[in-house]
Amino acid sequence: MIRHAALHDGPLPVAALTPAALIACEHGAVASFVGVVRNHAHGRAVVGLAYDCYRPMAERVLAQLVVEAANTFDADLSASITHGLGAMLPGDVSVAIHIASAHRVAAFAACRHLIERLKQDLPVWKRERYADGSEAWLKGS
Amino acid sequence: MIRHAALHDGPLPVAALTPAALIACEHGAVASFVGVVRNHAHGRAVVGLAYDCYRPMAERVLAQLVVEAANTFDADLSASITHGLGAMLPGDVSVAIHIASAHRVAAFAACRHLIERLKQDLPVWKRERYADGSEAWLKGS
Amino acid sequence: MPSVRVLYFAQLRERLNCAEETLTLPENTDSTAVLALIAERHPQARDVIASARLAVDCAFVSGAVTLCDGAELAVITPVSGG
Amino acid sequence: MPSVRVLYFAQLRERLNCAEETLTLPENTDSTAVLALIAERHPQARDVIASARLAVDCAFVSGAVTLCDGAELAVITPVSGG
Repeated sequence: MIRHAALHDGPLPVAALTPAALIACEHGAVASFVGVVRNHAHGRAVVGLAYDCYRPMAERVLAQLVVEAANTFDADLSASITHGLGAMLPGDVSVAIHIASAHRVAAFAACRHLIERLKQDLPVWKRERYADGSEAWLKGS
Repeated sequence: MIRHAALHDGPLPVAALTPAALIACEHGAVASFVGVVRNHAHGRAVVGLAYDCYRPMAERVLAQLVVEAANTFDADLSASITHGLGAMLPGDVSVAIHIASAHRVAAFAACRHLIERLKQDLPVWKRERYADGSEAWLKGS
Repeated sequence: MPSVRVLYFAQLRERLNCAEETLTLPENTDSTAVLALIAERHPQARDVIASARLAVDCAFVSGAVTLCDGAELAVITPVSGG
Repeated sequence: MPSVRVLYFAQLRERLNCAEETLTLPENTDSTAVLALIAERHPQARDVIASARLAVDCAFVSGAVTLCDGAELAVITPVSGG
Protein backbone atom coordinates (compact mmCIF):
# COMPACT_ATOMS: atom_id res chain seq x y z
CA MET A 1 0.00 0.00 0.00
CA ILE A 2 1.43 3.36 -1.11
CA ARG A 3 0.33 6.72 0.25
CA HIS A 4 1.95 9.83 -1.18
CA ALA A 5 0.74 13.42 -0.76
CA ALA A 6 2.99 16.33 -1.64
CA LEU A 7 3.35 19.86 -2.91
CA HIS A 8 5.79 20.55 -5.73
CA ASP A 9 7.44 23.84 -6.66
CA GLY A 10 6.51 24.68 -10.22
CA PRO A 11 4.57 22.66 -12.82
CA LEU A 12 4.53 18.91 -12.22
CA PRO A 13 7.15 16.92 -14.13
CA VAL A 14 6.07 14.39 -16.76
CA ALA A 15 6.87 11.60 -14.28
CA ALA A 16 3.92 12.77 -12.16
CA LEU A 17 1.50 11.85 -14.97
CA THR A 18 1.99 8.10 -14.68
CA PRO A 19 0.57 5.86 -11.97
CA ALA A 20 3.37 3.34 -12.62
CA ALA A 21 4.61 3.50 -9.01
CA LEU A 22 1.18 2.39 -7.74
CA ILE A 23 0.79 -0.69 -9.94
CA ALA A 24 0.51 -3.82 -7.82
CA CYS A 25 -1.07 -7.19 -8.45
CA GLU A 26 -3.61 -6.87 -5.62
CA HIS A 27 -5.04 -3.71 -7.22
CA GLY A 28 -6.89 -4.41 -10.46
CA ALA A 29 -7.93 -0.83 -11.14
CA VAL A 30 -6.09 2.48 -11.27
CA ALA A 31 -7.99 5.73 -11.78
CA SER A 32 -6.14 8.98 -12.34
CA PHE A 33 -6.88 12.67 -12.68
CA VAL A 34 -4.47 15.20 -14.12
CA GLY A 35 -5.21 18.93 -14.10
CA VAL A 36 -3.74 21.05 -16.89
CA VAL A 37 -3.50 24.85 -17.07
CA ARG A 38 -5.96 25.89 -19.77
CA ASN A 39 -5.49 28.69 -22.28
CA HIS A 40 -9.01 29.93 -21.67
CA ALA A 41 -11.28 30.39 -18.66
CA HIS A 42 -14.60 32.20 -18.13
CA GLY A 43 -14.47 33.21 -21.82
CA ARG A 44 -11.08 34.90 -21.49
CA ALA A 45 -7.70 33.99 -23.00
CA VAL A 46 -5.35 32.92 -20.21
CA VAL A 47 -1.61 33.41 -20.78
CA GLY A 48 -0.41 32.14 -17.42
CA LEU A 49 -1.15 31.79 -13.75
CA ALA A 50 0.46 31.64 -10.34
CA TYR A 51 -0.57 29.62 -7.30
CA ASP A 52 -0.28 31.04 -3.79
CA CYS A 53 -0.32 28.52 -0.96
CA TYR A 54 -0.49 28.19 2.82
CA ARG A 55 2.10 25.51 2.65
CA PRO A 56 2.11 23.72 6.04
CA MET A 57 -1.68 23.55 6.06
CA ALA A 58 -1.82 22.45 2.41
CA GLU A 59 0.54 19.56 3.12
CA ARG A 60 -1.61 18.54 6.04
CA VAL A 61 -4.85 18.82 4.08
CA LEU A 62 -3.51 16.68 1.21
CA ALA A 63 -2.52 13.93 3.64
CA GLN A 64 -5.88 14.15 5.43
CA LEU A 65 -7.82 13.94 2.15
CA VAL A 66 -6.00 10.71 1.29
CA VAL A 67 -6.98 9.24 4.66
CA GLU A 68 -10.55 10.43 4.15
CA ALA A 69 -10.72 8.78 0.72
CA ALA A 70 -9.35 5.52 2.11
CA ASN A 71 -11.82 5.59 5.02
CA THR A 72 -14.69 6.25 2.61
CA PHE A 73 -13.94 4.05 -0.38
CA ASP A 74 -11.30 1.38 0.29
CA ALA A 75 -9.09 0.99 3.37
CA ASP A 76 -6.47 -0.78 1.22
CA LEU A 77 -6.21 1.72 -1.62
CA SER A 78 -2.92 3.16 -2.77
CA ALA A 79 -2.95 6.89 -3.47
CA SER A 80 -0.68 9.56 -4.84
CA ILE A 81 -1.67 13.23 -4.90
CA THR A 82 0.64 16.06 -5.93
CA HIS A 83 -0.14 19.74 -6.42
CA GLY A 84 2.19 22.17 -8.16
CA LEU A 85 2.82 25.71 -6.89
CA GLY A 86 4.10 29.00 -8.27
CA ALA A 87 4.07 30.22 -11.87
CA MET A 88 2.63 28.09 -14.68
CA LEU A 89 1.87 28.44 -18.36
CA PRO A 90 -1.00 26.95 -20.38
CA GLY A 91 -0.35 23.25 -20.93
CA ASP A 92 1.53 22.89 -17.64
CA VAL A 93 0.29 20.21 -15.26
CA SER A 94 -0.89 21.61 -11.92
CA VAL A 95 -2.24 18.55 -10.12
CA ALA A 96 -2.01 14.76 -10.45
CA ILE A 97 -4.03 12.18 -8.51
CA HIS A 98 -3.64 8.43 -8.85
CA ILE A 99 -5.70 5.81 -6.99
CA ALA A 100 -5.15 2.06 -7.13
CA SER A 101 -7.78 -0.26 -5.68
CA ALA A 102 -8.92 -3.84 -6.09
CA HIS A 103 -11.96 -2.69 -8.08
CA ARG A 104 -12.71 0.14 -10.45
CA VAL A 105 -15.78 1.54 -8.69
CA ALA A 106 -13.75 2.44 -5.60
CA ALA A 107 -10.80 3.69 -7.67
CA PHE A 108 -12.96 6.07 -9.73
CA ALA A 109 -14.95 7.23 -6.71
CA ALA A 110 -11.86 7.93 -4.59
CA CYS A 111 -10.14 9.77 -7.44
CA ARG A 112 -13.17 11.94 -8.12
CA HIS A 113 -13.65 12.54 -4.40
CA LEU A 114 -10.06 13.70 -3.99
CA ILE A 115 -10.14 16.32 -6.74
CA GLU A 116 -13.51 17.65 -5.54
CA ARG A 117 -12.36 17.85 -1.91
CA LEU A 118 -9.03 19.36 -2.93
CA LYS A 119 -10.94 22.11 -4.72
CA GLN A 120 -12.97 22.73 -1.56
CA ASP A 121 -10.31 22.61 1.13
CA LEU A 122 -6.74 22.86 -0.17
CA PRO A 123 -5.43 26.29 0.88
CA VAL A 124 -4.15 27.19 -2.58
CA TRP A 125 -5.20 30.22 -4.62
CA LYS A 126 -4.91 30.77 -8.36
CA ARG A 127 -4.13 34.14 -9.92
CA GLU A 128 -4.79 34.14 -13.65
CA ARG A 129 -3.06 36.42 -16.16
CA TYR A 130 -5.07 37.29 -19.27
CA ALA A 131 -4.12 38.17 -22.83
CA ASP A 132 -5.25 41.78 -22.27
CA GLY A 133 -2.65 42.23 -19.52
CA SER A 134 -5.05 42.08 -16.59
CA GLU A 135 -4.84 39.62 -13.70
CA ALA A 136 -7.36 38.24 -11.23
CA TRP A 137 -7.47 35.95 -8.21
CA LEU A 138 -9.96 33.17 -8.79
CA LYS A 139 -12.70 32.75 -6.21
CA GLY A 140 -13.50 29.06 -5.98
CA SER A 141 -13.00 26.87 -9.04
CA MET B 1 -7.73 16.55 -30.87
CA ILE B 2 -6.26 13.07 -30.55
CA ARG B 3 -8.17 9.83 -31.07
CA HIS B 4 -6.31 6.58 -30.60
CA ALA B 5 -7.86 3.11 -30.26
CA ALA B 6 -5.73 0.00 -30.59
CA LEU B 7 -5.07 -3.58 -29.60
CA HIS B 8 -1.61 -4.53 -28.41
CA ASP B 9 0.01 -7.98 -28.39
CA GLY B 10 0.99 -8.81 -24.82
CA PRO B 11 0.80 -6.69 -21.65
CA LEU B 12 0.78 -2.93 -22.23
CA PRO B 13 4.18 -1.23 -21.98
CA VAL B 14 4.80 1.33 -19.24
CA ALA B 15 4.45 4.11 -21.83
CA ALA B 16 0.75 3.24 -22.12
CA LEU B 17 0.19 4.29 -18.49
CA THR B 18 0.79 7.98 -19.06
CA PRO B 19 -1.65 10.41 -20.73
CA ALA B 20 1.30 12.67 -21.66
CA ALA B 21 0.51 12.50 -25.40
CA LEU B 22 -2.98 13.91 -24.75
CA ILE B 23 -1.93 16.96 -22.74
CA ALA B 24 -3.01 20.16 -24.49
CA CYS B 25 -3.75 23.64 -23.20
CA GLU B 26 -7.39 23.60 -24.33
CA HIS B 27 -8.05 20.53 -22.16
CA GLY B 28 -7.93 21.30 -18.45
CA ALA B 29 -8.77 17.80 -17.26
CA VAL B 30 -7.41 14.36 -18.01
CA ALA B 31 -9.05 11.26 -16.51
CA SER B 32 -7.45 7.85 -16.90
CA PHE B 33 -8.22 4.24 -16.14
CA VAL B 34 -5.64 1.47 -16.08
CA GLY B 35 -6.59 -2.19 -15.63
CA VAL B 36 -4.09 -4.48 -13.94
CA VAL B 37 -4.10 -8.28 -13.81
CA ARG B 38 -4.91 -9.19 -10.22
CA ASN B 39 -3.45 -12.05 -8.23
CA HIS B 40 -6.89 -12.98 -6.92
CA ALA B 41 -10.41 -13.18 -8.32
CA HIS B 42 -13.67 -14.70 -7.04
CA GLY B 43 -11.76 -15.80 -3.93
CA ARG B 44 -9.16 -17.76 -5.89
CA ALA B 45 -5.42 -17.16 -6.35
CA VAL B 46 -4.75 -16.24 -9.98
CA VAL B 47 -1.31 -17.05 -11.38
CA GLY B 48 -1.89 -15.80 -14.92
CA LEU B 49 -4.38 -15.33 -17.69
CA ALA B 50 -4.73 -15.24 -21.45
CA TYR B 51 -7.00 -13.05 -23.60
CA ASP B 52 -8.65 -14.45 -26.70
CA CYS B 53 -9.93 -11.86 -29.19
CA TYR B 54 -11.98 -11.45 -32.35
CA ARG B 55 -9.47 -8.98 -33.60
CA PRO B 56 -11.04 -7.14 -36.57
CA MET B 57 -14.27 -6.65 -34.63
CA ALA B 58 -12.43 -5.61 -31.47
CA GLU B 59 -10.53 -2.92 -33.36
CA ARG B 60 -13.77 -1.65 -34.80
CA VAL B 61 -15.56 -1.70 -31.42
CA LEU B 62 -12.77 0.25 -29.71
CA ALA B 63 -12.93 2.97 -32.37
CA GLN B 64 -16.74 3.07 -32.17
CA LEU B 65 -16.70 3.38 -28.38
CA VAL B 66 -14.44 6.42 -28.65
CA VAL B 67 -16.88 8.04 -31.09
CA GLU B 68 -19.77 7.14 -28.79
CA ALA B 69 -18.02 8.74 -25.80
CA ALA B 70 -17.30 11.90 -27.77
CA ASN B 71 -20.89 12.11 -28.99
CA THR B 72 -22.18 11.62 -25.46
CA PHE B 73 -19.83 13.70 -23.32
CA ASP B 74 -17.69 16.17 -25.31
CA ALA B 75 -17.33 16.41 -29.08
CA ASP B 76 -13.85 17.92 -28.62
CA LEU B 77 -12.38 15.34 -26.26
CA SER B 78 -9.10 13.59 -26.91
CA ALA B 79 -9.08 9.87 -26.20
CA SER B 80 -6.67 6.98 -26.14
CA ILE B 81 -7.79 3.41 -25.47
CA THR B 82 -5.52 0.38 -25.72
CA HIS B 83 -6.25 -3.24 -24.80
CA GLY B 84 -3.57 -5.90 -24.43
CA LEU B 85 -3.97 -9.45 -25.76
CA GLY B 86 -2.44 -12.85 -25.16
CA ALA B 87 -0.75 -14.15 -22.04
CA MET B 88 -0.35 -11.98 -18.93
CA LEU B 89 0.85 -12.33 -15.37
CA PRO B 90 -0.44 -10.67 -12.18
CA GLY B 91 0.70 -7.05 -12.15
CA ASP B 92 0.65 -6.77 -15.94
CA VAL B 93 -1.40 -3.94 -17.43
CA SER B 94 -4.24 -5.18 -19.66
CA VAL B 95 -6.04 -1.96 -20.58
CA ALA B 96 -5.37 1.80 -20.51
CA ILE B 97 -7.87 4.56 -21.20
CA HIS B 98 -7.05 8.27 -21.19
CA ILE B 99 -9.54 11.09 -21.79
CA ALA B 100 -8.68 14.78 -22.05
CA SER B 101 -11.47 17.35 -22.00
CA ALA B 102 -11.94 21.01 -21.16
CA HIS B 103 -13.62 20.07 -17.86
CA ARG B 104 -13.29 17.25 -15.38
CA VAL B 105 -16.93 16.17 -15.29
CA ALA B 106 -16.84 15.16 -18.96
CA ALA B 107 -13.37 13.63 -18.67
CA PHE B 108 -14.37 11.39 -15.74
CA ALA B 109 -17.72 10.47 -17.29
CA ALA B 110 -16.21 9.57 -20.67
CA CYS B 111 -13.43 7.52 -19.05
CA ARG B 112 -15.85 5.60 -16.87
CA HIS B 113 -18.23 5.11 -19.81
CA LEU B 114 -15.45 3.66 -21.96
CA ILE B 115 -14.35 1.01 -19.48
CA GLU B 116 -17.96 0.00 -18.77
CA ARG B 117 -18.85 -0.22 -22.47
CA LEU B 118 -15.60 -2.04 -23.25
CA LYS B 119 -16.55 -4.65 -20.67
CA GLN B 120 -19.95 -5.03 -22.35
CA ASP B 121 -19.04 -5.08 -26.02
CA LEU B 122 -15.35 -5.66 -26.72
CA PRO B 123 -15.05 -9.18 -28.19
CA VAL B 124 -12.26 -10.24 -25.85
CA TRP B 125 -12.37 -13.21 -23.50
CA LYS B 126 -10.26 -13.87 -20.43
CA ARG B 127 -9.07 -17.33 -19.41
CA GLU B 128 -7.72 -17.36 -15.86
CA ARG B 129 -5.16 -19.82 -14.54
CA TYR B 130 -5.35 -20.60 -10.83
CA ALA B 131 -2.79 -21.63 -8.23
CA ASP B 132 -4.35 -25.12 -8.03
CA GLY B 133 -3.56 -25.71 -11.73
CA SER B 134 -7.11 -25.32 -13.02
CA GLU B 135 -8.20 -22.82 -15.67
CA ALA B 136 -11.50 -21.16 -16.53
CA TRP B 137 -12.95 -18.82 -19.13
CA LEU B 138 -14.56 -15.86 -17.41
CA LYS B 139 -18.20 -15.18 -18.23
CA GLY B 140 -18.69 -11.43 -18.12
CA SER B 141 -16.52 -9.35 -15.82
CA MET C 1 -29.26 -19.57 -49.60
CA PRO C 2 -25.95 -17.77 -48.97
CA SER C 3 -22.86 -19.53 -47.75
CA VAL C 4 -21.37 -17.74 -44.73
CA ARG C 5 -18.40 -18.19 -42.43
CA VAL C 6 -19.18 -18.62 -38.73
CA LEU C 7 -16.45 -17.90 -36.14
CA TYR C 8 -16.23 -19.25 -32.58
CA PHE C 9 -14.05 -17.95 -29.76
CA ALA C 10 -12.90 -18.77 -26.26
CA GLN C 11 -15.08 -21.24 -24.35
CA LEU C 12 -17.33 -21.88 -27.34
CA ARG C 13 -14.40 -22.62 -29.65
CA GLU C 14 -13.06 -25.11 -27.12
CA ARG C 15 -16.44 -26.73 -26.58
CA LEU C 16 -16.92 -27.17 -30.36
CA ASN C 17 -13.26 -27.85 -30.99
CA CYS C 18 -13.78 -25.59 -33.99
CA ALA C 19 -12.72 -21.98 -34.63
CA GLU C 20 -14.57 -21.53 -37.90
CA GLU C 21 -16.96 -23.32 -40.21
CA THR C 22 -18.89 -22.55 -43.38
CA LEU C 23 -22.66 -22.83 -43.20
CA THR C 24 -25.52 -22.27 -45.60
CA LEU C 25 -28.16 -20.12 -43.94
CA PRO C 26 -31.40 -18.40 -45.04
CA GLU C 27 -30.82 -15.04 -46.73
CA ASN C 28 -33.51 -13.12 -44.87
CA THR C 29 -33.79 -14.19 -41.30
CA ASP C 30 -33.20 -12.78 -37.83
CA SER C 31 -30.36 -13.04 -35.36
CA THR C 32 -32.27 -15.28 -32.95
CA ALA C 33 -33.05 -17.74 -35.75
CA VAL C 34 -29.41 -17.80 -36.85
CA LEU C 35 -28.24 -18.57 -33.32
CA ALA C 36 -30.94 -21.25 -33.02
CA LEU C 37 -29.78 -22.92 -36.24
CA ILE C 38 -26.20 -22.90 -34.97
CA ALA C 39 -27.27 -24.32 -31.60
CA GLU C 40 -29.25 -27.04 -33.36
CA ARG C 41 -26.11 -28.02 -35.23
CA HIS C 42 -24.06 -28.10 -32.00
CA PRO C 43 -26.30 -29.48 -29.24
CA GLN C 44 -23.25 -29.97 -26.95
CA ALA C 45 -22.90 -26.13 -26.82
CA ARG C 46 -26.56 -25.22 -26.69
CA ASP C 47 -26.22 -23.63 -23.22
CA VAL C 48 -23.25 -21.49 -24.24
CA ILE C 49 -24.86 -20.35 -27.49
CA ALA C 50 -28.02 -19.43 -25.59
CA SER C 51 -26.08 -16.64 -23.85
CA ALA C 52 -24.43 -15.37 -27.07
CA ARG C 53 -24.99 -12.36 -29.31
CA LEU C 54 -24.57 -12.53 -33.08
CA ALA C 55 -22.16 -10.35 -35.03
CA VAL C 56 -22.24 -10.01 -38.81
CA ASP C 57 -19.22 -8.51 -40.53
CA CYS C 58 -17.81 -7.23 -37.23
CA ALA C 59 -20.98 -5.56 -35.96
CA PHE C 60 -23.50 -6.80 -33.42
CA VAL C 61 -26.88 -7.45 -35.01
CA SER C 62 -30.26 -8.02 -33.44
CA GLY C 63 -33.63 -8.57 -35.03
CA ALA C 64 -33.81 -8.91 -38.81
CA VAL C 65 -30.57 -9.69 -40.66
CA THR C 66 -29.83 -10.03 -44.36
CA LEU C 67 -26.98 -12.45 -45.06
CA CYS C 68 -24.88 -12.24 -48.22
CA ASP C 69 -22.60 -14.88 -49.67
CA GLY C 70 -19.26 -14.68 -47.89
CA ALA C 71 -20.58 -12.81 -44.84
CA GLU C 72 -18.51 -13.30 -41.66
CA LEU C 73 -20.65 -14.25 -38.69
CA ALA C 74 -19.37 -14.52 -35.13
CA VAL C 75 -21.05 -16.04 -32.10
CA ILE C 76 -20.11 -13.65 -29.29
CA THR C 77 -20.52 -15.29 -25.89
CA PRO C 78 -20.44 -12.93 -22.86
CA VAL C 79 -17.17 -11.03 -23.12
CA SER C 80 -14.63 -10.54 -20.33
CA GLY C 81 -12.14 -7.92 -21.48
CA GLY C 82 -10.75 -5.09 -19.39
CA MET D 1 -5.75 37.23 26.31
CA PRO D 2 -3.38 35.17 24.11
CA SER D 3 -1.21 36.71 21.46
CA VAL D 4 -1.64 34.89 18.13
CA ARG D 5 -0.24 35.16 14.61
CA VAL D 6 -2.76 35.76 11.84
CA LEU D 7 -1.83 34.90 8.24
CA TYR D 8 -3.34 36.30 5.04
CA PHE D 9 -3.04 34.92 1.52
CA ALA D 10 -3.77 35.72 -2.10
CA GLN D 11 -6.41 38.41 -2.67
CA LEU D 12 -6.74 39.16 1.04
CA ARG D 13 -3.00 39.58 1.52
CA GLU D 14 -2.93 42.01 -1.40
CA ARG D 15 -5.97 43.94 -0.17
CA LEU D 16 -4.41 44.32 3.30
CA ASN D 17 -0.89 44.68 1.97
CA CYS D 18 0.01 42.37 4.84
CA ALA D 19 0.93 38.69 4.93
CA GLU D 20 1.00 38.29 8.70
CA GLU D 21 0.29 40.20 11.87
CA THR D 22 0.20 39.50 15.60
CA LEU D 23 -3.09 40.10 17.37
CA THR D 24 -4.35 39.70 20.91
CA LEU D 25 -7.65 37.82 20.89
CA PRO D 26 -9.99 36.35 23.52
CA GLU D 27 -8.92 32.90 24.72
CA ASN D 28 -12.32 31.24 24.56
CA THR D 29 -14.34 32.45 21.63
CA ASP D 30 -15.72 31.11 18.38
CA SER D 31 -14.53 31.21 14.80
CA THR D 32 -17.21 33.67 13.66
CA ALA D 33 -16.23 36.11 16.42
CA VAL D 34 -12.54 35.84 15.50
CA LEU D 35 -13.29 36.60 11.84
CA ALA D 36 -15.53 39.51 12.92
CA LEU D 37 -12.74 40.98 15.05
CA ILE D 38 -10.32 40.72 12.13
CA ALA D 39 -12.86 42.30 9.76
CA GLU D 40 -13.42 45.13 12.23
CA ARG D 41 -9.70 45.79 12.19
CA HIS D 42 -9.59 45.79 8.38
CA PRO D 43 -12.80 47.42 7.13
CA GLN D 44 -11.33 47.70 3.59
CA ALA D 45 -11.41 43.88 3.37
CA ARG D 46 -14.71 43.26 5.14
CA ASP D 47 -16.31 41.74 2.02
CA VAL D 48 -13.42 39.35 1.43
CA ILE D 49 -13.24 38.27 5.08
CA ALA D 50 -17.00 37.66 5.06
CA SER D 51 -16.46 34.77 2.65
CA ALA D 52 -13.51 33.29 4.58
CA ARG D 53 -13.09 30.27 6.86
CA LEU D 54 -10.79 30.28 9.88
CA ALA D 55 -7.92 27.85 10.35
CA VAL D 56 -6.08 27.43 13.65
CA ASP D 57 -2.73 25.65 13.61
CA CYS D 58 -3.34 24.34 10.06
CA ALA D 59 -6.83 22.97 10.62
CA PHE D 60 -10.19 24.47 9.72
CA VAL D 61 -12.21 25.36 12.81
CA SER D 62 -15.85 26.25 13.19
CA GLY D 63 -17.87 27.01 16.27
CA ALA D 64 -16.05 27.27 19.60
CA VAL D 65 -12.28 27.73 19.51
CA THR D 66 -9.72 27.89 22.28
CA LEU D 67 -6.72 30.05 21.39
CA CYS D 68 -3.31 29.60 23.02
CA ASP D 69 -0.40 31.98 23.06
CA GLY D 70 1.52 31.58 19.81
CA ALA D 71 -1.32 29.91 17.90
CA GLU D 72 -1.14 30.33 14.13
CA LEU D 73 -4.43 31.54 12.65
CA ALA D 74 -5.12 31.80 8.93
CA VAL D 75 -7.98 33.52 7.17
CA ILE D 76 -8.83 31.15 4.31
CA THR D 77 -10.78 32.89 1.58
CA PRO D 78 -12.45 30.62 -1.02
CA VAL D 79 -9.69 28.45 -2.43
CA SER D 80 -8.98 27.81 -6.12
CA GLY D 81 -6.49 24.99 -6.36
CA GLY D 82 -6.61 22.12 -8.80
